[in-house]
Amino acid sequence: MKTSVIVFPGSNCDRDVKVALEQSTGGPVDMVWHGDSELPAADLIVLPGGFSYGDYLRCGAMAAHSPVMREVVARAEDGVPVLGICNGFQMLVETGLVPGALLPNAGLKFVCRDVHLRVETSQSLFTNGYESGQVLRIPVAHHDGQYFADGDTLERLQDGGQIAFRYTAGETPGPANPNGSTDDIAGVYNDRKTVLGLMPHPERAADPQHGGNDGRALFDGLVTALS
Amino acid sequence: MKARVHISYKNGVLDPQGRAIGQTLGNLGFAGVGEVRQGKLIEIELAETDAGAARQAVEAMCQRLLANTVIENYSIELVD
Amino acid sequence: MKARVHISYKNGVLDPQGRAIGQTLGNLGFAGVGEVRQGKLIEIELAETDAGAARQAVEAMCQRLLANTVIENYSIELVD
Amino acid sequence: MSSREEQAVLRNEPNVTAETVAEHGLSEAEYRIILNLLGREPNLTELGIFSVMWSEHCSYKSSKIWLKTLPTEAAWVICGPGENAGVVDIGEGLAAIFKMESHNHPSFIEPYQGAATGVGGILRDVFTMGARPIANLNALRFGAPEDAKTRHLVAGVVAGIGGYGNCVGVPTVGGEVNFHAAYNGNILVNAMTVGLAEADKIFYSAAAGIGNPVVYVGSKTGRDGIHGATMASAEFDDDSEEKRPTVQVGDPFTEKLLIEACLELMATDAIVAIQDMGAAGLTCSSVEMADKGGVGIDLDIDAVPQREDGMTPYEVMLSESQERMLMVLRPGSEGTARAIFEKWQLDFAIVGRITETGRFTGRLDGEVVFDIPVRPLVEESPEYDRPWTAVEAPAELAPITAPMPHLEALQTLLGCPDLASRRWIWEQYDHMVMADTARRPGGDAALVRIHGSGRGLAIATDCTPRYCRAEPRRGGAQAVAEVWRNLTATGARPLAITDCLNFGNPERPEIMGQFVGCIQGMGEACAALDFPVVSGNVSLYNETNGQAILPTPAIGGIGLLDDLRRAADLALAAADEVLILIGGDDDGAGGHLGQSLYLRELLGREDGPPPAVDLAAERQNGDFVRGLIADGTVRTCHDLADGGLLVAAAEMALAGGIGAALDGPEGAGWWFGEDQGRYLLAAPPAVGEDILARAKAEGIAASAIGRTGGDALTLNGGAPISLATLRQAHEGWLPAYMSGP
Ligand SMILES: Nc1ncnc2c1ncn2[C@@H]1O[C@H](COP(=O)(O)OP(=O)(O)O)[C@@H](O)[C@H]1O
Ligand SMILES: [Mg+2]
Repeated sequence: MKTSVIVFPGSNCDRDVKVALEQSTGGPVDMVWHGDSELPAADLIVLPGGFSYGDYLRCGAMAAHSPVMREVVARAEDGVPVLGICNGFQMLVETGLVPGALLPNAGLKFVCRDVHLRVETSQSLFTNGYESGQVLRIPVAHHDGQYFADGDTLERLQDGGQIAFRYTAGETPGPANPNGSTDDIAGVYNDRKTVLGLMPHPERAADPQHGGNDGRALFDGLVTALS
Repeated sequence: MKARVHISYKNGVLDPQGRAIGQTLGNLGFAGVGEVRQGKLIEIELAETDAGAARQAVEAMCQRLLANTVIENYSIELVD
Repeated sequence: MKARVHISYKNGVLDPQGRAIGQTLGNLGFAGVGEVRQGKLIEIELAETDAGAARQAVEAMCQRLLANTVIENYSIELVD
Repeated sequence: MSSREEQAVLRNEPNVTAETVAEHGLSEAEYRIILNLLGREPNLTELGIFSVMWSEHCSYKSSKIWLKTLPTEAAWVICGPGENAGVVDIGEGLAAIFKMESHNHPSFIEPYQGAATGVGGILRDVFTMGARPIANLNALRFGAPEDAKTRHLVAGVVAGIGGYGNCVGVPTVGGEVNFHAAYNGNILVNAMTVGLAEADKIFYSAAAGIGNPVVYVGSKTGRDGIHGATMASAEFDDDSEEKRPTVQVGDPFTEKLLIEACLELMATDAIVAIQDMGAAGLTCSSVEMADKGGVGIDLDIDAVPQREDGMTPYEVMLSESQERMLMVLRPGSEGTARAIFEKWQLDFAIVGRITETGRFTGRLDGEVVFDIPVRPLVEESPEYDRPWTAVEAPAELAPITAPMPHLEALQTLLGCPDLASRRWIWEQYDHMVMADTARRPGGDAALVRIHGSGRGLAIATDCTPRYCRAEPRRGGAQAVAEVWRNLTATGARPLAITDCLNFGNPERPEIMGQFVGCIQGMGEACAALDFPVVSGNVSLYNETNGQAILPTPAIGGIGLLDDLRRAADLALAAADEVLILIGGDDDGAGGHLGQSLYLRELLGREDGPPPAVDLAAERQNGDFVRGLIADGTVRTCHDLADGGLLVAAAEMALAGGIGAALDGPEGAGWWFGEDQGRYLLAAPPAVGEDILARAKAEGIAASAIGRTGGDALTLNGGAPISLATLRQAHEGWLPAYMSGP
């Protein structure tokens, strides 16, 4: 299975997700510099976390409009699976590959801690390693993760089964929903469920030494589905 | 020529920064403070000297980069 | 009465936001873009109806909370 | 220099008068040395260069003679003090590079940007040497919570540290926070960075190679931070508002690019020498590189990338704009270097050459605008043996009466500003980015995995300023010992420390006495524990209107864990284990309460002598505990510090969600005394027996003091206090405080 991780200036979870992908795929992972004109053939494209371009205008905005993203969007439209984590999710909403927007956290502070996530459905490329309704413990680390969508969009997401993960109560301190997201939404799919954007970091819970391993099945599940 | 672009949240989008500022102003003892909204003001120096062309270019910048029209409105003002 | 407060970095203070936006506009192919500066625009609804008193109150808000005069300038505009 | 050039130097700028000399913080005696070594009057730029180079911040003029007394060597030390950061060998071909630095004054004036640029500065010190930064820590001291400014300062500093570190993508994994009225007008923000490099690929700052290009990379130079170095060396007074524009804005995005670009260039063989531009910017970096290499540097000021029009040489040379580096390249490698920096959209300019003149010269439009011999500029900088008076030893503490039952006192202590949970802080820091954080904040030391291996670094910062004020020598020793103990409590082998010595005005003999005492104590502890100082920083003049801070020698230490799976944790792991106290009390009187938090928080007193520091016992107890962890006997361990035994037991219980029943004497000293060199372990009963027997055989004080289980704490079978109540007190204070008006 061939995977590509796009590296933007200011990406900082690119290596982390590479390690998690290598662990699950066993294969090499192409690290693609945003300025490269060629995007290699890939079964999966990953947009990693970080602060692309410093996130100085709006999170993910400048990366979303960079030349390489035109190619990523074209591949996504052809059905190539795309996973956007944290800053990658912000890029996905900025390009419109998934609906909605991400606003500053309701608490107006950066939040880094474990949260609990309910897997809304196991019926996707990304979640076939989980049971529907399973609750995962995975870290978040962001300043702008408040998912926003208007009423019609929410209804469409709900009806189309496009909500991938919701924040849910668990034993960690602090509110279940760490950022005030509408309907506790932590991750959403595009309408074909080939693109997933999520705020939590599965790559930071992919190895027992991380203090939690619940993210690993996401990467393993992708391998099952794609190879 | 210089353009000033004002970007603000659309009605219906919560503006937690604005709300927090309003609350703090209240805590500080300022009375009669109603709604507070925080937006961005981006000032751009342009080589372009024709107002029509400048506005068109800035309009394109807003659409492509400066604003996210899912949640934000923008308005453009040209100076000089 | 409504006040619009524009807060921007003082001249000479680095504005990394503005710099990054300018660079990206260039990368996107917009030509003739000079310096870009990003500031904040805060809009405040006030119960006060007297312009003089309103300006004085907003001036105090800027000094105490809205602007950090170490690195920022502010300007106040009253609307209505 | 030809006479024509000399004319140019003299014509260049406004005349230097007695006032300009004074404004530059130079004494008359210092100015006479300048006249002597130049053989003429300096122009304004030259005066500026001398003033920053001879400021306390850059020249260490008051502290140098004392710093020299600190132990700096061990078999594993690759590079001690004097370079940008200290370097220690950690085996398998790797080195750990680390340092701590202060950003106190700027953070008081502009907490967000002051703290943010503090983080940026210390990161540069570490990656300059070729290391990828892998962890940040911060040691913070704020004024009393009641002080009108404190909340705003806490909020701003924490947001600034997070804002910078999170964006750069280096995890902020630990630190410490104290509150005390002595910091009301002068907070301390000390930031530490640890990085990893290949042990045979360390980059140093000594310039070499006559004719080699001197290259400037990073951000452009603006008018920001001019006089920053002199500000950091001047006492505050009420018109410090006037000095405001000297605060810089940090640009963590550019710093991230700079890290990646520098590391990419370092993988080639292009770099001869490299130095970040920190305090005193281009001046200090050029002069230090030239001096270390015994060469001269000639700068072309016009070539320096500038953000603003019309900057004078004075401004260019003294600017403290952030995110800039200076390097000397091997001839012919300019193209490779330029391509890398351009790829990362960073400025790159050849701004000078290495010369054989031994002089530091600068040209504008081809005209010489300053010309100073390098050696004397560095070596004839003043060095003071300032008078000092020893701090008078405090009177012994008379016996005290407990004002309330011990478990109630525990509840109060766990929720007091100095002991309350710091979760509100560390949740604003990305403490997991890089995916090698093996232990989240909240333990005795942070554990960071050495990427791609099963080994880890343990990292901690500590200092107990109230001890340092009462008896500086003990306080200095205690700070080093506590770091060593915190590292040991995870099972790590302590390697070396960095320090950040924050004190008041050294021109006052009593302050100098605090400084000398702390250094002496630190030195003794470093020697006894084989725990050398490899880097550090001094911040003096931390006073406002003559009110000095508590003497605060913050210590940051690192240790090595060979197998992270064996690391001990403070959280109680199971019920029905025995709790074993390792280490005895101070004087056999049942626990040392002098200068304790118990005394301060429950009785409102800050008196008595601090606990004794028995370095032999410290080492023996620590080595014993580390052995138990290394051989797999012990998995649960916590060191005793602020608040003593009962606070430590409660922290272990809260972390594990398991209660305990404790037994011991009635006196408050036993439960809350802060005697040093102690640990609390938990183990299954049979293992406990074994531990006690081994301790006895080695002559180490050890006793079983309780048993784990339930969801409450009890003392001597009395009424319990639930973990939920304790947790509420512990977790509640900081968020409640910060949400106040
Ligand atoms: N400013 C801070 N930033 C991040 N973590 C912090 C900070 N202050 C304290 N902590 C963390 O809180 C925990 C308790 O700190 P402290 O009471 O100083 O520990 P100890 O008594 O073991 O030295 C540690 O894990 C420490 O790293
Ligand atoms: Mg400890």
